Amino acid sequence: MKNAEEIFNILKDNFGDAVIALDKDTPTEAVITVDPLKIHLVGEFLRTNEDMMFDSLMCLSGVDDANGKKVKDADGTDIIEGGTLSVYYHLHSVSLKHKITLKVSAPREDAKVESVENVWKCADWHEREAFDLVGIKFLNHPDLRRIMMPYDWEEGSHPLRKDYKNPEFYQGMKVPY
Amino acid sequence: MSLKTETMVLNMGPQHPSTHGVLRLELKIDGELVLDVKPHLGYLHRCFEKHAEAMQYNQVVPYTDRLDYLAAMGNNWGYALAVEKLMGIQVPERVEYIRVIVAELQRIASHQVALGSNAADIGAFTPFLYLFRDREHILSIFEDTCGARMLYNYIWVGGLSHDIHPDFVKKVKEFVSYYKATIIELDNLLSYNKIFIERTANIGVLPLDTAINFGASGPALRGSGIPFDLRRDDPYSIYDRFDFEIPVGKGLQGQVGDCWDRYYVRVREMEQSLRIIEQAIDHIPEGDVQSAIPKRIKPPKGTVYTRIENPRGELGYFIISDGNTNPFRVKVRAPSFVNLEVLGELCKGHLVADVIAILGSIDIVLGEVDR
Amino acid sequence: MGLLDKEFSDGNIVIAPVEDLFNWARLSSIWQLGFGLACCAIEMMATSMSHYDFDRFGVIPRNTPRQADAIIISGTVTLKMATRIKRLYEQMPAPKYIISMGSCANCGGPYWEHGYHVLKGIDRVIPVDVYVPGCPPRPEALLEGLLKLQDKIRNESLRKKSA
Amino acid sequence: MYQFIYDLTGNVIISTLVTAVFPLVNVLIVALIGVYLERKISAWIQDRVGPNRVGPFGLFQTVADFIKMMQKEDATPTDIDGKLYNLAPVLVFTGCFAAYAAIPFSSQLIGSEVEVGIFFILAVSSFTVAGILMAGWSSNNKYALLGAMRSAAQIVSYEIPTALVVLSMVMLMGTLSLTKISEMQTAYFWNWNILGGATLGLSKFLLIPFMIVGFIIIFISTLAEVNRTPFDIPEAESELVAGYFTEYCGMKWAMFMLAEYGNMFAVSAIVSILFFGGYHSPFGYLGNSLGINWLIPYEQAFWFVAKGWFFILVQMWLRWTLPRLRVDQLMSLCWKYLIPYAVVNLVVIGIISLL
Repeated sequence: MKNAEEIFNILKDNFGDAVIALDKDTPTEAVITVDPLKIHLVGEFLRTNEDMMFDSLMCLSGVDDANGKKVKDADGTDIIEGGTLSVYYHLHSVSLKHKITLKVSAPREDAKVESVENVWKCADWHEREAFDLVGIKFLNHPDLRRIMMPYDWEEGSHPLRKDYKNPEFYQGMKVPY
Repeated sequence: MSLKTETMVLNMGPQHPSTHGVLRLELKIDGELVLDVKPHLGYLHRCFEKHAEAMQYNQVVPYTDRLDYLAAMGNNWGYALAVEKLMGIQVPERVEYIRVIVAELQRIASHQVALGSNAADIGAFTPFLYLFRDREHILSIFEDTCGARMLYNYIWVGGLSHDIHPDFVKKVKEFVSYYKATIIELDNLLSYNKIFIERTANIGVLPLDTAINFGASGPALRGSGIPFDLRRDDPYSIYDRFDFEIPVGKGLQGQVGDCWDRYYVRVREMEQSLRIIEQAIDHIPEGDVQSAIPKRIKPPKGTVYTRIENPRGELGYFIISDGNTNPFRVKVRAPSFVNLEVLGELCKGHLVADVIAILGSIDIVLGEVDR
Repeated sequence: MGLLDKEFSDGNIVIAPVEDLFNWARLSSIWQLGFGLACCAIEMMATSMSHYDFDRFGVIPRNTPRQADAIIISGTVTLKMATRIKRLYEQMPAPKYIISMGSCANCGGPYWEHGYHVLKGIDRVIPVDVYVPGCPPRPEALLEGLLKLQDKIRNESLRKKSA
Repeated sequence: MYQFIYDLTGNVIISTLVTAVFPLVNVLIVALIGVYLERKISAWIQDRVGPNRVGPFGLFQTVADFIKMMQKEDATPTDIDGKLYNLAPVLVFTGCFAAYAAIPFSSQLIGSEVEVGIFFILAVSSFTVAGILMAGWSSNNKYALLGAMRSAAQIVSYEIPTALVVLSMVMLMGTLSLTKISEMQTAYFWNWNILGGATLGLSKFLLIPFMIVGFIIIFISTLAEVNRTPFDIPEAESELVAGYFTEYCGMKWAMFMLAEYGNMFAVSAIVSILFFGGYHSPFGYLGNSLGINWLIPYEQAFWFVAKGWFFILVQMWLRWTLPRLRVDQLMSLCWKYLIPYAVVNLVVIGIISLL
């Protein structure tokens, strides 16, 4: 059983700059921010280290932070430029019964995060979902395809982004009400 | 002389009697032997997360009903619990007791459908109908309570939408005593049926480390032999007050973690739920169920992840609040979605008929897989 | 064609009883395509079960569209699924009927506004005979929908449809 | 029966036609009543009501189904093998229909009194396999193909234990004629083969246990031959959608259905002829005691039909109670258990009959 601060310190000792910050201000749970290109190493360490034993990835969520500039593009529709997309990892240890939340952020235009699929197998579909709905690219993922939306859905169109615009038609079917 | 053989790709679903909805499985088969299973999801992707971002906190509750539509109470509760945690609301005792009772009733109703459809997939159609017949009793209790048979919108943030019906306690007691006897009928008809055991024992064995690494939860994990139940291991609400056992797969008919174990864990879980209901039903305190409902739900900035033990496993809600009246992001960690991932692993080397049995024993609800 | 059309233009002593017999057979044995989409599918199943018993009306589920007469669209139709449903509908032999069960199948239901992947009403893809409102409709409502469909079939005609 | 009508009309063609129509009508009636009973019985087992809106007690349900199926569009999928696709239901139905020709409903009521009756039935009912394979292959549907392959393997395998049991009975009775087999188990149930046959003596009592084993083997294997649960693997609804007739609709599908219910009655008839005295009444005839001779064939027909339906009811009862076996378990049941037991049974019955 370790609390977030202890885990953060251990990670800081082992990974140095790759572990960026500990955010304790949130009312309910502390969040450790990690470098998106090192997350698989951190994950592997957390899973195998004897003090950690985070053998279960409860949840992996892709989030559009929408912290960029709101601008109008050529057609006059609102889009967001700049800012970040984030991925939250909720880890849990079945044997030691402690929990921790990791977070990585990557620039919105070209969000690349290392895949943790070979650390926790269940990340596979979660990552495909985050790719499908938010548009985060997971490096070294074995099969990064759309999962919820049809495979022939418009390229680069990710519905859970805050500036998502719905197409008028899909295969001849009217989409809006 | 050598014969040239080819593998065949068989598309099972989206319209197939045993895919429990609109799942599509792409089976690569050699004769009847399954070489590879690729599930294709998304045929019921109803954009829950987009809706949650567009609605106010209390307006999201009806949408949570429609995730796992066989266990709508649990979905309501998980969401309400997450928002309550974010806002720091303490709900009254009466509400806690009622929530526990309806959630356990819901667990029974949900397992009834799960067991029934598992049996029907294997070819025993009659137990399916018997289980649905008993499920109607629970649905009528819920109907008295909140006016809906399936999608209740009952557990609200900070309370309940209605107080219980005056007959609630009496009806629940009647049901508990009726159903305790009826479970034995199920055991006799199905659980120890020789053909049923032949079809499920030693099929789709899920080893414990694989189960944990794949994030399996609920009966799928407990069937592999670990007593991991969030009601006990990460207690929420008032579950620490009740005395109940956590059934695990013991490999009574074959290896630990086979389809029969997962099936049997569900049967025994129904008994334990009855036990919890029995302990809770006489102690519902008096009070107002709506006293803690906030007038305006506007949680502080922050993130919260709560999880509860839904009939299918660990149901998690990850909510990011930006301090507005709408959630900034709601992500549902749906147990079926994660449990389904392990299907490809389980089916390799079995026959086509086993795929159906394994899928039935994992027990998925597509509304929750696709959200 | 013209001659025969005129001959059969109104109730004919030969045609009328045959028509009645055929309509009676059709409405008495509506075999549904056994397939469910979402929440409503559970209520549809409950309708076939002991309490409500669809079989009383001669409705039994057939799993292949080739042997089905009616398709009950029970639940939310997504864009990904809509193309498949259209295909299933086309595989069914005529005469075929559609019952749209639940608000989602009728018009998109609660997903009408933000459902970027939800088809707002199955009638955008295939023709619907009976709409059953509700979210989800109770089994009684579905039975009522079936009775309405039977009423519709009762008044069908063998003759060329006028409109 | 042919002789009777020939005597009446003196015309070969008319008497042949009339004799041929009789089994057809019989198959139709069996299917109509069978489907209705199946639905009613499943409903009673499952705590339901079953069809009750179409006619009194839903009696006209299957009639309505039948008329409806006649007016369905004959939708044929593209890319099928047209000739085989159209021939398959006919062939399956023919196999079932032809078997009825040799079944003695009473001492008078028999389509054709062939001397090799049981052999004939075993032979023509194998048409079904060819028909099913054709249906599965020509449909160009993977589920249908899988179902057909399963079915072919199943029916061919289960014909062996059936044939072995039939062989032991033939050996015991010394005849292939179904009428003679029935005739030898004279009225009164203690003369039936299941209770050792009509000849008294030590062998009668020695035979009883082996007769029961033989009966169980033939009942299980005929259950498998007509594709009923727990052996309904070829059309396993929850696995293969509808098995080999997935792509069939309307009347072509109805022919498969007719053949299925027709076969159910045919195999029940064979079982009752071999073991339960065929058309003989269990407790003597009313016609004998009243001295009305013309009554006896009617009584016999009644008893025969009653026995047949009894076994159909048992088949239905099993269907709505048991789960379904898997295809490999089905084969191992046949090859590892039924066939060895049937062989041993054959040998033992042979030895006993020598005593």
